[in-house]
Amino acid sequence: MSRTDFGPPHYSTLIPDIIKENYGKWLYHEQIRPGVLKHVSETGAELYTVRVGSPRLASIDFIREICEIADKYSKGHLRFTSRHNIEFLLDDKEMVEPLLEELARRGLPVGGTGHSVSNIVHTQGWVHCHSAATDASGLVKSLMDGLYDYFVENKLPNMVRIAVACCLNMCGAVHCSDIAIVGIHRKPPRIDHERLHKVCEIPSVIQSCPTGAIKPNPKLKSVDVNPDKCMYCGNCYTVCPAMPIADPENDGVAIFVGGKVSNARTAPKFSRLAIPYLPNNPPRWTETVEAVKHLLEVYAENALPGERYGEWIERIGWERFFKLTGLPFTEKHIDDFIFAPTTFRTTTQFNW
Amino acid sequence: MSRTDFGPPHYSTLIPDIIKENYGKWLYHEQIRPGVLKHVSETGAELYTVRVGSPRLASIDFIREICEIADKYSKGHLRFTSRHNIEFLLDDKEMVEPLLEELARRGLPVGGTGHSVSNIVHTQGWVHCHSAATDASGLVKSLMDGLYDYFVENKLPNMVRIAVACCLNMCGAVHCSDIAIVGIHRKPPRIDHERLHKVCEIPSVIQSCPTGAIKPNPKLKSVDVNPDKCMYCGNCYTVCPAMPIADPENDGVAIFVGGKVSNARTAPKFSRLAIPYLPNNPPRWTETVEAVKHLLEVYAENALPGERYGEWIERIGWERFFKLTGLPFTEKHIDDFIFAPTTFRTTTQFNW
Amino acid sequence: MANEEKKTPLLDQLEEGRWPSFVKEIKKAAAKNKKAEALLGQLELSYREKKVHWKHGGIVGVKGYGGGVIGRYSDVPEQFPEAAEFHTIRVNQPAGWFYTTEALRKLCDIWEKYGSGLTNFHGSTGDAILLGTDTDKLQPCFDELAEAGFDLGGSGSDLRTPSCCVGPARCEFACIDTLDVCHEITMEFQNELHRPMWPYKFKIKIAGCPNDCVASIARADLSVIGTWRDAIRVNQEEVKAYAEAGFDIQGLVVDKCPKKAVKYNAETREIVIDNESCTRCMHCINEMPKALRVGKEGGATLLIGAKAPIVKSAFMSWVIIPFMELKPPYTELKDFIRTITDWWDENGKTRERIGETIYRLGMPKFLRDTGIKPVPQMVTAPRANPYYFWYPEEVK
Amino acid sequence: MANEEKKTPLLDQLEEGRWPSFVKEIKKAAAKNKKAEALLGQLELSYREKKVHWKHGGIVGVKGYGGGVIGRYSDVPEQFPEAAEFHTIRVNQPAGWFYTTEALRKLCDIWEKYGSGLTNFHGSTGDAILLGTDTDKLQPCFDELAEAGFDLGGSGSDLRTPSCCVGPARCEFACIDTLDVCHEITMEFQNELHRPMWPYKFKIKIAGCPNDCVASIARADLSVIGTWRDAIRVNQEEVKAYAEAGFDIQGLVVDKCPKKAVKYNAETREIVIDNESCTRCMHCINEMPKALRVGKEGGATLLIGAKAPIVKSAFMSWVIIPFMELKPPYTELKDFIRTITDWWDENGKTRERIGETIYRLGMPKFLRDTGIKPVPQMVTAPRANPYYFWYPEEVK
Ligand code: SRM
Ligand code: SRM
Ligand code: SRM
Ligand code: SRM
Ligand code: SF4
Ligand code: SF4
Ligand code: SF4
Ligand code: SF4
Ligand code: SF4
Ligand code: SF4
Ligand code: SF4
Ligand code: SF4
Repeated sequence: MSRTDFGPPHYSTLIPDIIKENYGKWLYHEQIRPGVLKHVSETGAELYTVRVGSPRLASIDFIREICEIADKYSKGHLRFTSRHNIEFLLDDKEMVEPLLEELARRGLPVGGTGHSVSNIVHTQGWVHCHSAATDASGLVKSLMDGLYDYFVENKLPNMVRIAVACCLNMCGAVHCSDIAIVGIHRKPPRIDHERLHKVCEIPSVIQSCPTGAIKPNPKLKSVDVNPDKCMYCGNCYTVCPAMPIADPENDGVAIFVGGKVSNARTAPKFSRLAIPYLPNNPPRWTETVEAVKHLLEVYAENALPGERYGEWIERIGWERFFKLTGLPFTEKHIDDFIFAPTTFRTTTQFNW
Repeated sequence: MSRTDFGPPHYSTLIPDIIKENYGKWLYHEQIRPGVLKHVSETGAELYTVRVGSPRLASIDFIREICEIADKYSKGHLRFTSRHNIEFLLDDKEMVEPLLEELARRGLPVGGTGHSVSNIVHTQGWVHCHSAATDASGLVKSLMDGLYDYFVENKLPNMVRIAVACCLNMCGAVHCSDIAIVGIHRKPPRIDHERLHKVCEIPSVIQSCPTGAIKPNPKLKSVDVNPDKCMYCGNCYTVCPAMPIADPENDGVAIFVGGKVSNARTAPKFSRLAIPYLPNNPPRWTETVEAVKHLLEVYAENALPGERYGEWIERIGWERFFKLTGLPFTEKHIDDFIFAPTTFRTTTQFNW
Repeated sequence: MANEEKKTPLLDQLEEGRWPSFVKEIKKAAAKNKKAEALLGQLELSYREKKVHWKHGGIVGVKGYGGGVIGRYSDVPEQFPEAAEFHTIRVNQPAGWFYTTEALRKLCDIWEKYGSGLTNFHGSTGDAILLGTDTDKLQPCFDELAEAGFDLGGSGSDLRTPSCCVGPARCEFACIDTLDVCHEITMEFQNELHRPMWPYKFKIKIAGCPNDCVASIARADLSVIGTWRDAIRVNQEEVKAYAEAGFDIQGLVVDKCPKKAVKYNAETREIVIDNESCTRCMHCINEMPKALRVGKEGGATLLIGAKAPIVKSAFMSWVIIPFMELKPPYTELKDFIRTITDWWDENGKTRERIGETIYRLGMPKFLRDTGIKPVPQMVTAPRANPYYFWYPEEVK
Repeated sequence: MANEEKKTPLLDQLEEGRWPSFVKEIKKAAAKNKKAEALLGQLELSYREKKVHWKHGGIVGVKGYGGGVIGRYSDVPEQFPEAAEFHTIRVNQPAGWFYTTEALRKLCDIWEKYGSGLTNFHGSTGDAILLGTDTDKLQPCFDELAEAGFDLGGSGSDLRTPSCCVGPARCEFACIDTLDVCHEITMEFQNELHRPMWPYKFKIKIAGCPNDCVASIARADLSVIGTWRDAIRVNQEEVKAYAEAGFDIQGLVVDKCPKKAVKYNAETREIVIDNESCTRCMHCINEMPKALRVGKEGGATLLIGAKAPIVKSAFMSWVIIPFMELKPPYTELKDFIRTITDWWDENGKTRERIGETIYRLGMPKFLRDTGIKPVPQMVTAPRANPYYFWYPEEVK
């Protein structure tokens, strides 16, 4: 047995010299162009960061490729961002242009800073998770192809954070994103009564259901699902493989909008349902890409400079959001879970 | 058997001529002085309203007294307001002063309009309800004596609506008042096991408990209360007389602040806990009167013109409200019921 | 006199002070009436012991009615035999609480004959409350009330007495005829008002404009609140007059408009309102009633669900119908009331208010069952969770 | 080539377009590795059938660890035998995701030897994820990782790999040393990180300032967010420079301050900040980083409870400690983590996140049990319902 519990490498062994020297001394920054940041230190030192879009699902070839680039331009140092972009950290201004040229040659997109759409935080999907109601990688690739210009340019009122989660477990933590795409099921799980008592603990299965839709079926030593109460979250399947819920005909995605995480100006916000369902349409998820583009365009046209998606909607009101986007407002948009009453309008203040 | 279902007298038989003639034609109003309103009609007609504080719990002598006044000054017409004040409706400006003099002679307070404390909406209390944790009439009388100047003058930033409910049933509908006073219990109900099964339906008793504190006790054909889960709401007592909860030593009142009903500027708001407990101290509830006065004074000193109580607090933040009032903030102020998480602060935005 | 004072030393202290004293009222009644005298004594006992001395009400009433009377019994009848029974009669007030002295005197005369002589003008639902009589007086008392034209209000699991603000009778802000709506609805639902038949109580309050002077949004299962669909009417001459009078239009009106929908040009002294952004909060109109008026196309927003905290928490009413025209005979409103109460009657549990039933079963189900169209005005924001339902016809 | 293209006609379409293609990545790996090739095939099947082809993970791992590996099995192993087992290894990333090419290459070399050659840089909790290996490769792979200095991250009901924003390494806004806090906490809680022992997972994310560039308030059971206690530092010379450059200070900064705490004098071109009203939202600083700086007295706000929607709804973290100084060795923070996780361990049900336990048992109980002092900063508003508890020592 090898040693254990030694933890990750210490960051100080990995950061470039310029950062070591200016650690905690940064004074201000500028965006030189989309994807390129300049940070200036109290010492006068200047650090240039070039941000590059990553597929996240990367082969070791890809990692080696970026290592090659880092060796050439940033003294063998690089980092990844919290949204999975790659950042080359340059202490030499002169290397910025050559690096940009090289990246262009290699077809690697530079951007994601400032008022852009940055990389989409996402999850495993059909690539690696049993739970997925949609694929994540394919959806993200299709989306980013469609939104490419928004990544490499700064043409939005503020940053727009998009996230994808392939099931309601929401590993993409999409619930506070400007635009959130979530894989959903639309039919109750199917129960394999034969197998259930062998592989699942019935009390945990029952407890797993947020709406209390699962009741014991003592006769079959199994459980039953009340189809009127089930809202297809799949949590029973998470705890019990004998309750498969994936359904090619009916699975798809939902789109939520208006969330944010930063405390800038307004408090963090949850994303809210905009489009209850779009079909899974691999490999290009055309409807979803079009819908997201449309959501972005309406925002870009109507929000004031600096307004985040949710700030814009709050200013104009949801009734106008649905009008401007032309999206239908349905009963599905109205909450009926625990905190529902706190989302109901308890004022006569609204627009027509 | 006399006739049934004939309904209340038709309003048209009760309104004065000037109102009949100008019904729906009113153009604007002015407050001539606190307690006196002038409404001007499209027809040019002028209606003078004189608002008078009422004890609400009134003898027929009192009603006859105000009838006498109405006959003399307002052609035999009067009305009551939604806060139980009396309004004399005069079509003759010349009668206003004499009326005011007469009211002064009779010791009836004129006020309650504009930026005042109007009459306190309240409930039965020990006068007439089995459920009361405090008296309403005595509390209100003591409060209005203490706040008298705020009734007859306009010296507040905006209206302040005070309400009293003698138990958590909240017949005074205090839950959206600028200042709300609620009678509370502080110990679980005592169970009369002998009597319970005779006078109560056990399933309804169990269902009545908001926190699920009541469990059946099949042995005694009765129920048990889990003292850790009981928060003394008294609803079990409402449905079951064998669970008395009144307790002279521990009953008292709580004070909530910052609610409103109007849609003016901000949406209606719930009142929020400010003071978890003050003792029942009849006949004058000194602590409560002092607390309410204090709450009013801090508001009067600090709010901007036109700001309602809750609007003021929202602007400055609850942390400053507690600082300015000097009230202790305790764990009791933090919600732990169904919607609790929606009241927790999910932002780093706050003041020290 | 000295003797009497000793009887109620605590209550006596409440005769002092500038606010009208309910103790004086009880004493006035007590001077002529034994029940009132007993009440005084029992109340003094409560003050002394800090404890209520009433028992749960039993079922008492008048013939043909299931509600309108609250039975009340003393738990110390041996001490105060005259208060042993102390029922109240809820008299349905006239819309807007308008009275002639003639009508009021009739009420007083009847109550002098059959009751304690004590009243509440009014109860917090809106009724005129006659406070304290015996079981055997209920019927004769009601008979005389009926003769005088006064019917009972609601109690128990029925429609409670609707009430309304003064509205067009005296208020320039009224967007609907609150008195007429209140009266007509009261008349239409006499059966529901007088015969408890529902899971629990159901209250209706009607306000003429969003100022909501009857607190309907906080206190009525159905809140009817006047509003308008067109533009705020501006009288620029009067705007100038306000400005000339030194009124701070910018600070007190423009800056406080929640939607930044008021623009004031300090040079021309004119106001422009962006009626598309305005959410009709009333603030600017409240501040400048001579210059600004509500729109001409009046109607009401209908909201559902307000109630006190027990069991699930206090609710305020929720927007269900953003706009309904309200013209006599108010058929649409009456049908709406039937639709929602029928749904509730079918789906509600005992002692569950309509708002609680909607909460338990979900607004989407409520809308689906009743055929009411979902609109964004119903919510401050759409749901944040992904827990919604699909119906068989929507999936493959 | 023509042949190969036919094999994955759907995925091939994802090689097109300007954004880097994960399909190209899988193909690159597939060219050298059978597992990656199998993955490609199975994924194409999923695309064709619109259906996932993985089964629930079984318990697999390496010696001495209870987490760090996610077991994964194909449900079509007959079709794709090489994908029959396809486990992932979570490698604890260095704080701030800084790497040298040397370190990265080591990882690649090891993964070339033992795995599919596919990775995620990074997983959404923060780990470097090595995607796809067989059960029997886990131990040797880890042994080599360990040798190269890379430990496992978290999985299962344990402390998940903490992560942090770039902080003082490259950001002028950092109020705390995010990297050091992250590393030190990770080291302190190695046992909790590697051996699932709690009711459910527990995540920590550390952001240097309220911009929260690691989304900790949405995604971490414990969110540590930098802030300051003193005043925003203003450089008036730079304010003037912004003004001269034509930057709209009034419109973009002053008017957008949520607390109206910024005053700008257009004549003197100076800014005054009312630091008592400021809630440190960062907006003005974000807009004018050259002129405005966070305060000097840095520390962190600690918030608890964020999580995804299942079961009770998504939560964002709740303020629990408005301000904690964070200086090495971070004893106070470590103690705090122990206090709250101990409480949760004692009180939480299986598969209940700490936020859910607090919700179920009530924040007041949580505070009482842990001895954390209630302060108004914990709530946006005090409770509206009157349902609070009294303890025996508080009543008679
Ligand atoms: C590199 C990164 C931190 C890291 O450790 O990896 C980072 C770096 C910076 N962030 Fe960030 N943020 C990063 C993720 C985030 C996130 C988290 C996320 O997206 O999941 C947020 C919260 C997003 C949200 O609210 O939903 C975030 C909200 C901000 C904000 C707030 C903007 C707002 O108005 O709400 C600022 C301030 C600003 O942009 O003016 C900011 C500002 C900055 C600055 C300017 C800070 C500085 O002075 O260096 C950095 C460059 C910003 C840029 O991209 O233009 N950063 N930033 C992350 C880059 C992610 C990426 O690849 O795109
Ligand atoms: C790999 C990763 C997604 C990714 O592609 O990045 C992931 C993958 C899985 N997550 Fe996750 N979660 C991942 C980050 C998250 C996040 C985001 C975060 O940590 O910031 C969340 C939302 C935040 C949160 O924790 O609530 C998240 C919320 C869940 C949940 C729901 C937990 C809940 O309390 O509601 C589950 C369900 C469960 O635990 O059974 C889950 C379960 C899973 C499982 C283990 C599926 C399962 O039930 O067995 C997935 C394994 C997929 C696979 O085979 O590779 N994952 N998971 C992320 C971890 C990578 C890493 O270590 O860096
Ligand atoms: C007479 C009465 C209606 C009735 O049918 O009885 C009434 C009458 C008027 N109200 Fe009211 N309101 C009356 C109860 C209410 C209530 C209900 C309550 O108190 O329970 C409210 C909601 C209170 C709340 O929000 O908590 C109410 C909120 C308003 C407002 C909104 C003020 C605000 O800024 O929030 C206005 C507008 C104003 O005052 O500028 C208003 C304005 C008015 C006007 C000016 C309307 C008009 O043009 O005639 C009337 C004279 C006001 C005055 O007193 O200065 N009235 N008003 C009620 C008098 C009660 C009393 O005796 O004091
Ligand atoms: C008389 C009155 C208080 C007053 O002094 O004005 C009153 C008195 C009683 N209310 Fe009430 N409620 C009165 C208005 C209200 C209001 C306010 C309103 O209607 O605007 C409310 C809050 C709004 C609401 O309906 O939620 C109110 C919420 C309750 C509740 C709690 C209902 C709930 O769903 O939570 C109860 C408990 C019950 O129904 O068992 C209740 C029960 C009672 C009972 C019948 C006590 C009982 O459980 O038997 C009280 C009889 C007292 C007595 O002996 O006279 N009363 N009650 C009000 C009726 C007078 C009238 O008809 O005009
Ligand atoms: S979101 Fe769901 S399907 Fe996607 S990785 Fe997480 S658990 Fe798996
Ligand atoms: S899918 Fe979700 S809602 Fe449906 S039975 Fe399973 S756990 Fe319950
Ligand atoms: S608030 Fe309670 S005690 Fe007071 S009248 Fe209503 S039910 Fe009775
Ligand atoms: S008083 Fe309220 S909380 Fe306590 S047992 Fe009775 S119903 Fe339950
Ligand atoms: S609610 Fe509106 S219409 Fe009715 S009295 Fe109040 S201000 Fe006038
Ligand atoms: S009514 Fe209210 S929202 Fe409309 S313009 Fe006037 S102040 Fe603004
Ligand atoms: S959270 Fe603050 S300190 Fe950290 S990178 Fe973002 S802006 Fe900088
Ligand atoms: S940090 Fe935010 S709240 Fe503070 S002054 Fe700047 S903009 Fe205003």
